[in-house]
Amino acid sequence: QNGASGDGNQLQGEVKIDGSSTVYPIMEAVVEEYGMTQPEVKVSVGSSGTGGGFKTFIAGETHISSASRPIKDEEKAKLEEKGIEFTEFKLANDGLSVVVNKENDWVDYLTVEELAKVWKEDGTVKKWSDIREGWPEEEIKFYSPGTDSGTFDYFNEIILEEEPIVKNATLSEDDNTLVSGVTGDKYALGYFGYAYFAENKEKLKVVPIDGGNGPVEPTNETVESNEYAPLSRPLFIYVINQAVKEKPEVYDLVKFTLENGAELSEEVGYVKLKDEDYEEGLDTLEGLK
Amino acid sequence: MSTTISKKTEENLTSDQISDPTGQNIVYSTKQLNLWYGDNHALKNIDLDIIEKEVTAIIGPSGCGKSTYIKTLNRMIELVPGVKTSGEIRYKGRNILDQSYTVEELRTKVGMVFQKPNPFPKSIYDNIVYGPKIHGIRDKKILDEIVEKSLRGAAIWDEVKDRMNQNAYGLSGGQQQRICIARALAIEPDVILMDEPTSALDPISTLKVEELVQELKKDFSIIIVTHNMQQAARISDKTAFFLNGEVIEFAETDKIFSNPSDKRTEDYITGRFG
Amino acid sequence: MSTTISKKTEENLTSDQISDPTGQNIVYSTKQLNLWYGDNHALKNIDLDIIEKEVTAIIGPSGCGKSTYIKTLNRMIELVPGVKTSGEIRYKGRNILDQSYTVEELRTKVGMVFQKPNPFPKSIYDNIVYGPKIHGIRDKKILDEIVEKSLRGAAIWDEVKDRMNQNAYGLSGGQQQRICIARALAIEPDVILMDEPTSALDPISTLKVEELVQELKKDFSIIIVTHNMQQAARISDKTAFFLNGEVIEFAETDKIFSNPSDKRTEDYITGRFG
Amino acid sequence: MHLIDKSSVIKKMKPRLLVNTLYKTLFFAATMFGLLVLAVLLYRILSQGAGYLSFDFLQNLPSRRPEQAGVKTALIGTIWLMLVVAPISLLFGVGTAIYLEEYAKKNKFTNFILVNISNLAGVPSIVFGLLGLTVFVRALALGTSVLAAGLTMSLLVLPVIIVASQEAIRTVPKQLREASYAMGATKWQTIVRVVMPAAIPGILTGGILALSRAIGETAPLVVLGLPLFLAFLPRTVFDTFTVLPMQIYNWTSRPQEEFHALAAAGIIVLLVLLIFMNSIAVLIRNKFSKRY
Amino acid sequence: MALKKDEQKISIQSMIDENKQRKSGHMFIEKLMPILLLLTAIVSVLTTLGIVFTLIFETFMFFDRVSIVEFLTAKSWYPFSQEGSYGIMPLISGTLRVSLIAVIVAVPIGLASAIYLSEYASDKTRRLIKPILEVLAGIPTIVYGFFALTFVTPILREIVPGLEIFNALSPGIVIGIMITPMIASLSEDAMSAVPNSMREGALALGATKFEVTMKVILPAALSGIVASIVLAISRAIGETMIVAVAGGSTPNLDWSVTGSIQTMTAYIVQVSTGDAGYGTTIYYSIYAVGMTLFLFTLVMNMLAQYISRRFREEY
Ligand SMILES: Nc1ncnc2c1ncn2[C@@H]1O[C@H](COP(=O)(O)OP(=O)(O)OP(=O)(O)O)[C@@H](O)[C@H]1O
Ligand SMILES: Nc1ncnc2c1ncn2[C@@H]1O[C@H](COP(=O)(O)OP(=O)(O)OP(=O)(O)O)[C@@H](O)[C@H]1O
Ligand SMILES: [Mg+2]
Ligand SMILES: [Mg+2]
Ligand SMILES: O=P([O-])([O-])[O-]
Repeated sequence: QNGASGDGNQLQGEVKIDGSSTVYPIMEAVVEEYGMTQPEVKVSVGSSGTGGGFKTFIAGETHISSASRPIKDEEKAKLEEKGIEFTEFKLANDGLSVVVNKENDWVDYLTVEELAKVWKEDGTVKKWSDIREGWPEEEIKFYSPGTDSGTFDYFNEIILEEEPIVKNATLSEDDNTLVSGVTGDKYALGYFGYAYFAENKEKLKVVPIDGGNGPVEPTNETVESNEYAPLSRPLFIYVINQAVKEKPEVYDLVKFTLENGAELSEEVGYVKLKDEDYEEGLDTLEGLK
Repeated sequence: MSTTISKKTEENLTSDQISDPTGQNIVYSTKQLNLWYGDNHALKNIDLDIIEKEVTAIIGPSGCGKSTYIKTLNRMIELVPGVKTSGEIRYKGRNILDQSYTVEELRTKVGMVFQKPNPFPKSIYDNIVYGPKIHGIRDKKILDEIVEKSLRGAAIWDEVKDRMNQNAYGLSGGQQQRICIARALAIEPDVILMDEPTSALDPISTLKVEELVQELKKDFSIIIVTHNMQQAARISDKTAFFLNGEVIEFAETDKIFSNPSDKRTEDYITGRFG
Repeated sequence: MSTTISKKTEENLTSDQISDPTGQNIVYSTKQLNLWYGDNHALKNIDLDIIEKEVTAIIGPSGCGKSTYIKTLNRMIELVPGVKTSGEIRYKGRNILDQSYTVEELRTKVGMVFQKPNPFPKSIYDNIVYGPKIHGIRDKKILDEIVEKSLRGAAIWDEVKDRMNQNAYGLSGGQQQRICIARALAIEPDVILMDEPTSALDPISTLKVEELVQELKKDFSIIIVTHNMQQAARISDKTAFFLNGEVIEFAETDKIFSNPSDKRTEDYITGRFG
Repeated sequence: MHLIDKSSVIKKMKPRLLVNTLYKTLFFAATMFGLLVLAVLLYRILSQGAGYLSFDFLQNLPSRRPEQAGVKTALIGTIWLMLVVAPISLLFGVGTAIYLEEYAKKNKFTNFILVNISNLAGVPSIVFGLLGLTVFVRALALGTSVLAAGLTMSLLVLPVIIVASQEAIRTVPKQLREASYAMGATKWQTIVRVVMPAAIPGILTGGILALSRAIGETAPLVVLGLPLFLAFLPRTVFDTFTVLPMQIYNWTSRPQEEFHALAAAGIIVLLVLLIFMNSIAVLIRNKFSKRY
Repeated sequence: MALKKDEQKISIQSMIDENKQRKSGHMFIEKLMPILLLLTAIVSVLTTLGIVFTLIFETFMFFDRVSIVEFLTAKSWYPFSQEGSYGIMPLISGTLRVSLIAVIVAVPIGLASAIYLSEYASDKTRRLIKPILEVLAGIPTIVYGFFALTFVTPILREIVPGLEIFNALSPGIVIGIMITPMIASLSEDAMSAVPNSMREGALALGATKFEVTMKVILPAALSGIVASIVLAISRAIGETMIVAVAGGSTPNLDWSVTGSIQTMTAYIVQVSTGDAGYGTTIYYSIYAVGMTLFLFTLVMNMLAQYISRRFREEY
């Protein structure tokens, strides 16, 4: 499957990627596979979160920025201001997963309203019993991706509706921290990208979400069909046009990413796009060259 | 003070004393004592009886084993790793080299004064009460009494009585040495061991300590190591001459210095070696 | 011995030497030298003329300023912080205390041997060539020659010629000291200063060094500090007696030891103090 | 006349001896506790990581699949870091030590430098990271390069090297210096030819210890922002890179057990490297110790 | 021999004289070197200045956005929430809790080890054990962090009810273990420096070893011991990776040690591993926190130096 990018000729150079920690597992897989076909191309991958990634993208420090939300207008404006042209590629679908500890035997599902109520800051100490009667009278420990993350932005928009998140939530750009936190804490409640749940299925319990049509659990099918609403969302990479044009290795890497995106995103636990979406992306890419 | 002595002697007659043939009480009876530092045979077949309430001087050239012997008497020698002994030293009848003899108990009966004054870096008062305190005496009044008595006994009371709470390090070397003697007196030992107690002192301080030793022998048995033959002649009753780890001659001091029976003793005393 | 001297004297008359009234060449002429360590007045109005190709001994009790004086002759004294001097020391006519006189130059002409043998922790060979090398001599052949000549000069060639590359620390104290002498000879100085060069050596090594000094004086002017009066008497031509930083007497060695003109010299020599 | 009741003294002897024995046992146990922890720690890490340890582990690039992951980039990166830190820190460290021991006069300024050095030794390493981030990464625009990290680490270990070198120079006997001066050698000649050769074992020992500190440090590098995932090797000092502790940290922070085992395997590699370096230090110390 | 020597004598001294021409070069080096060396010595001063200026400058940028009063007095630290709340106290509280636990672990064990090594152990034992203990101090802290998270925490959770996966207890204990050898080693040095005559003096009075240690050795070595403890505390305060890995990232202002906490150092790591978006308030906040940390450790270090200098015992 790698043949397409190889062309037999060895490329050299440096590609810098930063951005979404949600997308990070895909990019990590892509870069690892890519390294086997083009060992001379030096690719570094950061995971500063979508917002943080865009900051370095704007500063011209990276060639590719991954994102778990579409680019914001103000970010676009800054890029335009600097005269940087860029292109958006869709890479995979994600079901933002709400998780609790394995030992949590009381939560069967949560409604969007319940999520909103419990995650919003209102000056009180949140207990499980505040959500539904009969649940333990224990303080909830919140674990959330950091405010620079696309995941947070998405959650903020859909669930919190731009109101402040509970103050004592543990916020971390590093999803591994969140996984460890929820794994180790019986009264924890957290959310993050589907891949992190998929990778740690045995340790975590995912909470079905009722968005109005009954509780739905995030799975490949429910995410792809958008049945898992409202927490399904697409994942992106953004590429600087000029880099594609001037650096064959950037072009080659993006091509490789799109060609292998379906397989690799499934492998790390996300849901692939439709085949024609990838075809479309590859066409766009050719247009940039 | 002399009254005290005679009283004491009487008291002690009733205790577990052993007498030598001439009827004097023997404090320490050393028999066939051998000592090795690793492979170094430092004491060889030492036989020596130390009489109570006498000053016994030990003389001999450097390295002959004087310090080693005196340190064996209160088992301080055990601090040196790799020391082995054979033979016995009977202190009032019991063999102190026997491991069942607790050193701590032995050392409450046998005080020691060292070559270099080694007061603790504490106040004069605390230096003196250190011994009584570790032995469980807490009563402030008794402690005060002990301090005064010991300092008087060491002939330094008048010099320090007004600065009990000053650090002992502020004193001169000679004063420090007398503080160390007072410290040893404070636990009322029977024997006082002194290893060249004046060699770090100036002549005047030396004289004071020598006078003090004369005074102390009324109450204590004293064993003193010295390099200074004049000193041995001046202050001791008996003198033992050590050479290469052996006792060459042990006799009345007068005899040793006027009419030694061994040629080597004579050579040493007349300064032909050492 | 006297013939050697006279011969040398004749030869040297052509060089930049200054002569004393008796016609001998003066290497060092010290005039009204005073030296202070901080406030400690260690040398007081020293006047001393050192004659070429003689052995001049400096004796005196501990602390009298012997080392201080000899270290002033090659300005090693400057290593001690806070030293002040006044007066002058003329080496072949020029005042070495003058700061325009470079010490490095002075020290290539004035070698020094110390109390404790202090070879470098290098091979014997490297010890000897150290001096020539730092003065820019790199030619291996010349260096080899220098090594042999210096070691022969220091009477140690035969003992070490087969182990040139061994560390000098493997040698005995006496051998080390002769290595140090050889090291000093390697840059062929005019004068050799020796500060108690035998005091750390055993009697046999001492003898060897003494013989060596006798041999060396054919070629070098030697100033030697010693505690050992017999040594001074044995090997020196002139002797200076220092006391409390002053030169009490300076004369022919024979005269100093047989017929000193100062009472204090006599007292010292007969062992009445020091 | 007797103020001390001998019989009570004897009576109190037993409990005192008992207390002594008791505490001796306690003190011994405490000492053993430290050793025990060390043993447990090593055992844990060995048993956890041994499974992943193989020649491939040293040769493989990092991977998202634990079985395929290796420490090559990190190991090579660590070596790069050493190559930068060793010369820089030795140059400045030894230079400072020579200055302080041989040239500096006893005055306020020298004292200031000394106090400064001992304070610097106590500054937390993460603060050095902030310094490096501001000065090297940003102001000098070196990025997260080997050079930026190397400079930061050099400053971090500088006090260690200075103090060790001072110690080494100080133990060179005065007599050796005097011997050299007496031959007409200048001060610098004496330093180069006599003092330095004699001090070098001590300096090297200190240098190696400082280097081991440098390759074990994580915090400053985290602050500099070394990348998380790196599948290539640096070619020049201006390339970005990663080091063993960073790789270990990365694996540690992942929730899956497999990565923890990988972290343990990485730790074994790091510890072996450290043990290797320290044995060299010990060898040097033993070979050259106390020759005068 | 004498004759030959005379011939050569001229040659060597004259060779030396010839070489003297090059001496001017030597003299130049001689003058230059101290200056160069002084410059290297200045590097350490510059480093300190660099640290201080970096911290001060960026901290000022921070106080441009967040008032210093809030920084010092606010009781919560929520830099990631929308309105942001920047009160350093929770971070200081986290730091102090962890350090306190470390000290509680390290001081008794470290002192006991020091006493054992200096007073009870034979020379051979000491020479064997001391370096092994010091190995503990040389182990990279990331290793300890890993150990705390994967070994100590699970064990503690069996024992301590309600202990969360990230907590103050586990990293505190592990930091304690890490600084134990520092206390043991430095205190042992201080105790060994007490002259033997002091021990002998006390032993000769019939004191047991324990009594000698408590009443004579410890008081005499006190300044060294206290200095070692202060230094160790400074180390604990500045320790980073152990708390970053095992301590969690929840700044809170209470005295609980069972829950997730955040220390000053762990906060800096959190921001650094995530996104230190250059120029944001969060970016500057790590300098303000770094400054606080620096001041804390500086005070401790100065204190340690002061103690060991001021109270140096004269025996
Ligand atoms: N700690 C030790 N370890 C090994 N050997 C020792 C030790 N102390 C003393 N010796 C050896 O034991 C012998 C006797 O020594 P000791 O100190 O008893 O002599 P001394 O008569 O007191 O000499 P001085 O007059 O110099 O004090 C000497 O040969 C000495 O080298
Ligand atoms: N470095 C120094 N600093 C201060 N005073 C010193 C120093 N060296 C020597 N002195 C003092 O200068 C005086 C002369 O000392 P010097 O070493 O020259 O005596 P010396 O005759 O060589 O004695 P010795 O025979 O003991 O070697 C002494 O009073 C000594 O205390
Ligand atoms: Mg002795
Ligand atoms: Mg002298
Ligand atoms: O890391 P994010 O994908 O949540 O931006």
